[in-house]
Amino acid sequence: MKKFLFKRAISSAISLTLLIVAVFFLSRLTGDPTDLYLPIDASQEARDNFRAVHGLDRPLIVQFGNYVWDILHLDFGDSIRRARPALEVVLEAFKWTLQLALITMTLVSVAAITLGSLAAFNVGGFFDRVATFFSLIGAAAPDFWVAIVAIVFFSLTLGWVPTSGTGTAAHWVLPIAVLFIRPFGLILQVVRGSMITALSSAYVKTARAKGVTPKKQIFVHALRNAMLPVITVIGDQAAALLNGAVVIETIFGFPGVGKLMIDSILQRDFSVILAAIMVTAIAIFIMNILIDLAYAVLDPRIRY
Amino acid sequence: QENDVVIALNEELETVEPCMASQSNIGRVILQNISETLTELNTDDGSLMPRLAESWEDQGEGTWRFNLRQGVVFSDGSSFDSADVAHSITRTLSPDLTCEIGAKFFGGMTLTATPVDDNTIEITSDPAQPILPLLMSTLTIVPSETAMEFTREPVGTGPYEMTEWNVGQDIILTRRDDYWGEQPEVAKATYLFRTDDAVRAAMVPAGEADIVPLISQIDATNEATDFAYPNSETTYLRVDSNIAPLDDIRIRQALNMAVDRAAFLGTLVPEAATLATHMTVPTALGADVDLGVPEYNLEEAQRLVEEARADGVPVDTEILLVGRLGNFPNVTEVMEALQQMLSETGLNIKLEMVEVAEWIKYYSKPFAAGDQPALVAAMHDNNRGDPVFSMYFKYACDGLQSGICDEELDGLIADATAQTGDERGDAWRAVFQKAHDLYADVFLFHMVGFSRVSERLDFTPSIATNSELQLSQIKIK
Amino acid sequence: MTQASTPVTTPPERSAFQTWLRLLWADKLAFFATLFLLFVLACAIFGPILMEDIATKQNLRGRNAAPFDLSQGFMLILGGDQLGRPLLARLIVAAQNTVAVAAGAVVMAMLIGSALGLIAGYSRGRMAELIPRLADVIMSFPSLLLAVIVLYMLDPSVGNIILVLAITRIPIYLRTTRAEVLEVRERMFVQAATVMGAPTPRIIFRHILPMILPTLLTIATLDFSFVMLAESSLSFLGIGIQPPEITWGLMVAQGRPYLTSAWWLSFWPGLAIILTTLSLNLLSNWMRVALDPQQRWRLEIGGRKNG
Amino acid sequence: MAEPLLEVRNLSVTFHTARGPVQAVRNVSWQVAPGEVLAILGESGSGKSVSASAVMDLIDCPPGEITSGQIIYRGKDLLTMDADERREINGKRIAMIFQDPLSHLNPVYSVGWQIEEALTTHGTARSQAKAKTLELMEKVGIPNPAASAVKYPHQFSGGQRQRLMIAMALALRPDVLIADEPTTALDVTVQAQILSLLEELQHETGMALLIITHDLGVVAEIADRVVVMNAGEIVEQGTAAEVYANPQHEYTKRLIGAAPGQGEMHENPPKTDPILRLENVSKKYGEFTALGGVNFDLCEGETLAIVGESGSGKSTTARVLLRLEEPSGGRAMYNGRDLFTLSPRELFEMRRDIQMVFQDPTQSLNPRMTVYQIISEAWVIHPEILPKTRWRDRVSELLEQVGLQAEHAHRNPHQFSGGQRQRIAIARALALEPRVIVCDEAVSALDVQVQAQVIDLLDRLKDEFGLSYIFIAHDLPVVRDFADRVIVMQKGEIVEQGPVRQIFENPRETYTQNLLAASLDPDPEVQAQRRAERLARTA
Ligand SMILES: Nc1ncnc2c1ncn2[C@@H]1O[C@H](COP(=O)(O)OP(=O)(O)OP(=O)(O)O)[C@@H](O)[C@H]1O
Ligand SMILES: Nc1ncnc2c1ncn2[C@@H]1O[C@H](COP(=O)(O)OP(=O)(O)OP(=O)(O)O)[C@@H](O)[C@H]1O
Ligand SMILES: [Mg+2]
Ligand SMILES: [Mg+2]
Repeated sequence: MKKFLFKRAISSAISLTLLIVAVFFLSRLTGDPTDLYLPIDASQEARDNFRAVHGLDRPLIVQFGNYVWDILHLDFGDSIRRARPALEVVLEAFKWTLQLALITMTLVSVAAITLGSLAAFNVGGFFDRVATFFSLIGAAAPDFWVAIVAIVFFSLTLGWVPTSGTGTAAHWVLPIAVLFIRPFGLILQVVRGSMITALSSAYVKTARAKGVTPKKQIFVHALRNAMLPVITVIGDQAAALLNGAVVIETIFGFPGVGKLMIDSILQRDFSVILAAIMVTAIAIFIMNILIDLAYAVLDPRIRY
Repeated sequence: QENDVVIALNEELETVEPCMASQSNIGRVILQNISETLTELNTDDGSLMPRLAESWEDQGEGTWRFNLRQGVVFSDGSSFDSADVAHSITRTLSPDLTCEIGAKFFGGMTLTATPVDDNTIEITSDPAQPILPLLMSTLTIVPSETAMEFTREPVGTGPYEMTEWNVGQDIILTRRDDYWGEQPEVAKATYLFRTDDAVRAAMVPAGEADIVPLISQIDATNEATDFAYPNSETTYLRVDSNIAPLDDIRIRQALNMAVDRAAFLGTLVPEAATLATHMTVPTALGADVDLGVPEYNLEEAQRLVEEARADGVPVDTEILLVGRLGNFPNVTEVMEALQQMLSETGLNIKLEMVEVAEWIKYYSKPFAAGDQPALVAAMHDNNRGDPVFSMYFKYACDGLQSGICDEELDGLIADATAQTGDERGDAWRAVFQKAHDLYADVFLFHMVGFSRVSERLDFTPSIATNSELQLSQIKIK
Repeated sequence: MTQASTPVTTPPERSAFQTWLRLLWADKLAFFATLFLLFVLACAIFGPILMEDIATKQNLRGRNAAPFDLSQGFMLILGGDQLGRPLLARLIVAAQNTVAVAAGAVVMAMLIGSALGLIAGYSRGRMAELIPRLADVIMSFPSLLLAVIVLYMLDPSVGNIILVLAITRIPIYLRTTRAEVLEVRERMFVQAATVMGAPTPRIIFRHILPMILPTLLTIATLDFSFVMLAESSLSFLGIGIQPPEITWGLMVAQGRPYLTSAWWLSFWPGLAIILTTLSLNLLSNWMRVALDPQQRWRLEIGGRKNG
Repeated sequence: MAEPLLEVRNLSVTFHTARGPVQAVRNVSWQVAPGEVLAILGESGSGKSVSASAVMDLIDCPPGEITSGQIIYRGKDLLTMDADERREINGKRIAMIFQDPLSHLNPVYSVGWQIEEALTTHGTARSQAKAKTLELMEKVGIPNPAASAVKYPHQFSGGQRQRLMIAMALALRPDVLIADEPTTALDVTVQAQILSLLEELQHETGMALLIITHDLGVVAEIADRVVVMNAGEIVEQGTAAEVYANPQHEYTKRLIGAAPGQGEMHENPPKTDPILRLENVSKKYGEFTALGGVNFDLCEGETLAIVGESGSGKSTTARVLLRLEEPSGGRAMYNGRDLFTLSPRELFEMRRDIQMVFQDPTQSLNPRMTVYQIISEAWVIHPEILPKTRWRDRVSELLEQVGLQAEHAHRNPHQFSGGQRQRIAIARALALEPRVIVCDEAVSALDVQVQAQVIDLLDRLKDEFGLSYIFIAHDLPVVRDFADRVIVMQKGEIVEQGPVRQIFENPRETYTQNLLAASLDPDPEVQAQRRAERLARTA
């Protein structure tokens, strides 16, 4: 266990380094922020000056050296656009994203696992068909459709919740509801499929022979056996949310990391891109370690 | 609160630095609300009004003297004097700061500010600028203590000060008691940021916002709240006149005739937009409303192309039609329609929609299209009243975005730039005329924007709303 | 030797194809899903040849024509788009790019991802440690940045878009496969195969993969819609497929501003995406049952009842 | 006779399969009274387990279907009862010991938890349940209960798992206990211990016991009455002694005639060169030493039986030998090479030669393959054995040799009975035509008749092709009939080895002597006598 964590920490750190190196060089192949930052009619002089100020005129390898040097001093550089430390900008946004991801994934997991298991209990039954149908439609519908229709209906027509923004708990309702739908559909299907197999195994019969209630047969005996693919997919969906839900953030004016990342990419604000990747990557790496630990906890036959 | 307004902007403010106020999203919050300028452009008639400078006179040799308003205090309590102006100029033009205002309006010139006394200052430009007072309408004044780095707490002489900035969420401006001018009605303004057009528009009926400066044409359906106003943007296709077959004037004429401009109005482009004949807005100096819009005539266009073909012009060369995503509402559809219209002349037009970073490479020299003839769709914004901000870049041989190189045109531009007074207008008119005769571009529209204003307010957006939103002009019903 | 269990009736031998067809017919939803998918496939293959001209014919003055109005000809039954082009024809033509991109990306991601996952899960050597880290890296690499990088350096052709989308989808297959392999490889029948001398590929493909495939298919079918919509957001940022090329995703995205004024612009392509995804999923659910001997009776019985 | 506690009337069960319905149970009726022991004997695949499952409401409907009949418990028909009532009965009133313990234990929960659950489900407090669990585990002979309770099923030996199942079923002292082959994986001493435990319980609570078995010795030892099933029908019933002494039905006669342990023992094993030599092989699971230095030779054409108490490391020896587990030490010389150091390439060659029949047949068959695919896989892997055109015929031939039918080739493993699955596993091992087969309890789930048939087959193959067997078994009569040499294991060590006659007639070690003494005789009369003697001794 300790050995596993140690090994994982090392290999994750190496991955992170590789990731940063790759992003550093690759992102710089996509162009120069100068043209995007300065007005279109800016003189060559102003451009050269801008490059010099932001160190963009130096050879790439020197820039990289400086970057590494700064990072070692815990300085992630300044955002060109925002003229602020990039890490500060990213953490501000990540705070929102993290909350959104945690709340959403918790709700999704609970709902999808419960309903998916119930659907699997009576395959082809009414509940199964209804759950499958609606979850699939939700999962396949374009998210902005759902978002806009929800705003028009719940905010404009009914006036129950604010259209967008942050501030009160009510502001969270729609973004979470819309974010909920796709992972819910996907996870429900994975749970359902995995549970169909688990529910037909012999050990569930043993449970039945013991007089265990159907509820426990499903959620205690079969579910744990069916959980491996489920937590994997939950992890994948959570990672997607941690990387930022761009559409939702855009529509609901949610100051998360997804929109920040997109803007920074489009503006070639490299320090912010790198800081954002670093922060989300660490979050995702930690999550994956937890998931791998969960495998071993869920299934004692898996040992690392 | 009765006297509070909520304004939903389409983009988050990345900084609140006054010297970046020429960026429209920053300008809408800061310009004339927090930071004021020496002069102010009256967008209705193109005249120049006093603001922090009460008057100004040309001293000759590129030097202008400005007499500053007295009794003005900054929101941090310090009083306004000529040292502040001098510092603001240095700061805005400083190479260390790369301010947008400096790069955009003061590129290629050196300004020297010499305070004469506390309330008088002389500003000299090299080379001489006949329109220096107009340029000063862009330069935001900050106190002389302001550090030489981007500030996060803007201080200005305007009627409001920034009291809160929750990054990503909102910015709050509160009315100052010690403003030198008339007390505005609005006491507090909250700025929210919503990128999505439909959501932004919905915020007014939902009661979450009072003013939404930019809504999409499609959402502008409520006459009581939605206002259309010219937004000083002009759309056009820049033609690479140096590359065959576009170097043939018949081809350029054919392109101009092939566009059924009227068909766009009220469909993809708002009804209220007007057909463009030249690069600047109709209220700018020298604007010639009498220039004719090339008439839509497909047969004639086809004939011209055939004629050129007969003369050995390589009309079958693939011509790139480059559009920029998100440039203006419906841009993709407009470009698709243009591609079809232009193709009907018999030319070989290929549409390419690109992201802004790539588009700039097509638009500014050296052109990314290289040897391939290209038509680059662009939208030009000149709300400063004088064509000088446009014409050199767009038409001179060395102009950064110029697709044409014509000696006579170059001469006309140089002449107009140096003129002052009434002759200046005439000189510009000649430039417009020449560009028109050369079919240097395919002009499309002077665009309009839409804003939604809650019925509770008495406020009519105007052309100025594009770059600033003066809270003091908002009245409460 | 006595007869322990006698089949009461011995139905005549049927060809494998007939058997599968019967199993398919037993699940009516899956049957119609298959028909729909075949129809989409036909559109993808023949659509552009047959409809290209109709689909690109603009009519600015007749834009956003409302649906269900036959007075303007059958082609406008689903309405017209922003440029007055018939939506029906555009949907049919767009099927080609859409299917190419979605199927290409999903299939590629699934093949590569599950192959890597199998190696990572089955091998106990260095690969078991390295490959999951690769997934970590891809997972934390913003897909948009990847798209910008790849499509900046290469041009935004269908192939490159498939490449980008496929790469970003690899981790889910990789990780799911790996997790399942970790468990399945411990089962006794895998050991039995080992004892018989089954080479590793056989153990992986014949014994382990079939146990995992249903889960992978479930994910893959739902990924279809995801990839279609992701592709459209790339287009929107200028790094995906660009007009005048069309895909359903792009149509949905372009219709977005009209959601409240001309809903049909994005509704039909959205519906096409939903129906395709739904059909694929119904089919994969059917396959899960049909391929699992312990579940197959569900179809066999149903088939008898209905047949 | 007392009022019956559980009565099955005219029960018929049909399974739907792709090739039409299969009638697994036809018109079966039997009953048990309190305190009574009813044994169901019968051919493997004759519907014994299915009828028991019907009582427990464990038949999946569909694909299974109870087409007729009633199951009456204390005057109430279980088949018409609602689910809640039914649940109250399951586990508490009627409990079942499953035939195949590995698949019936939940792999992801500790065994202690699973036993506890049987108690808590029916209202025992958790703390009490914990103590009770340890007590039960102790009773069924699991070493070190406290430490074992937190282990998972895969960490136990086959016999230990079976005992855990038994503990689970006994937890609530049910009125009726259905024991489906409860002792197939148990060595005779433990078997005796378990049987007396059951008896004890019967005395205490008046429990009715329905025992499904093929072991005539067990029947003789504890059954009051016997029901004989064949092909889904009851062909004969009566008291144990009656049926043994005076079988009426043709099938019963054959069955009793096939009881092992009556034939000639193999004489003077042919002393050939050893083809396999284990030197000091050891295996540790963490701290626990499962094997502590095992040495033995296997000669060509020899049958080497390994007997010994449950959990003594028999299966571990086999698994290590086949490199399914990496050994902790030692060498295994085969053809002059150490099996433990072979490269994957060389291992592949060796795999053809040494085959194994696993102790848990269900788990060792891929559920997604048909029997045809399972058996012919051998030839896919080693194509030189048989040309593809002959596969179909050869599969049919093998199936018939192990007592199945050619048409079974299209079924999937879950459609078979426990014994049938075991035979599929044997057929698979034979398909490869190996030189050594390791049989881990390979015939333990078979009725004596099929058992005899399979053993005959193995014997014949040995003579024809010079096969060698390592035959792990606890069923001493079978060992006696089949083995040339015997190894006795205890606690991971070999305590005695020698020719079969020597071990059976002159056992040196007390452990071996005890083992032999605990062996059961199929004749109820003999068994009754032995019991009386034993009781007298203990009294
Ligand atoms: N799901 C199923 N589908 C089809 N046939 C089945 C199914 N389950 C069991 N059978 C058949 O029912 C018959 C009876 O099986 P059962 O398990 O009751 O046998 P058994 O008497 O317990 O045999 P054994 O002693 O080998 O365990 C067998 O012939 C088996 O092939
Ligand atoms: N994976 C494991 N982890 C820990 N202990 C194990 C594991 N597998 C087996 N054991 C232990 O090793 C010992 C020997 O097991 P093995 O399966 O070889 O017994 P066996 O002689 O075959 O018994 P049986 O006759 O009951 O099948 C047992 O005590 C068992 O608990
Ligand atoms: Mg059985
Ligand atoms: Mg064993």
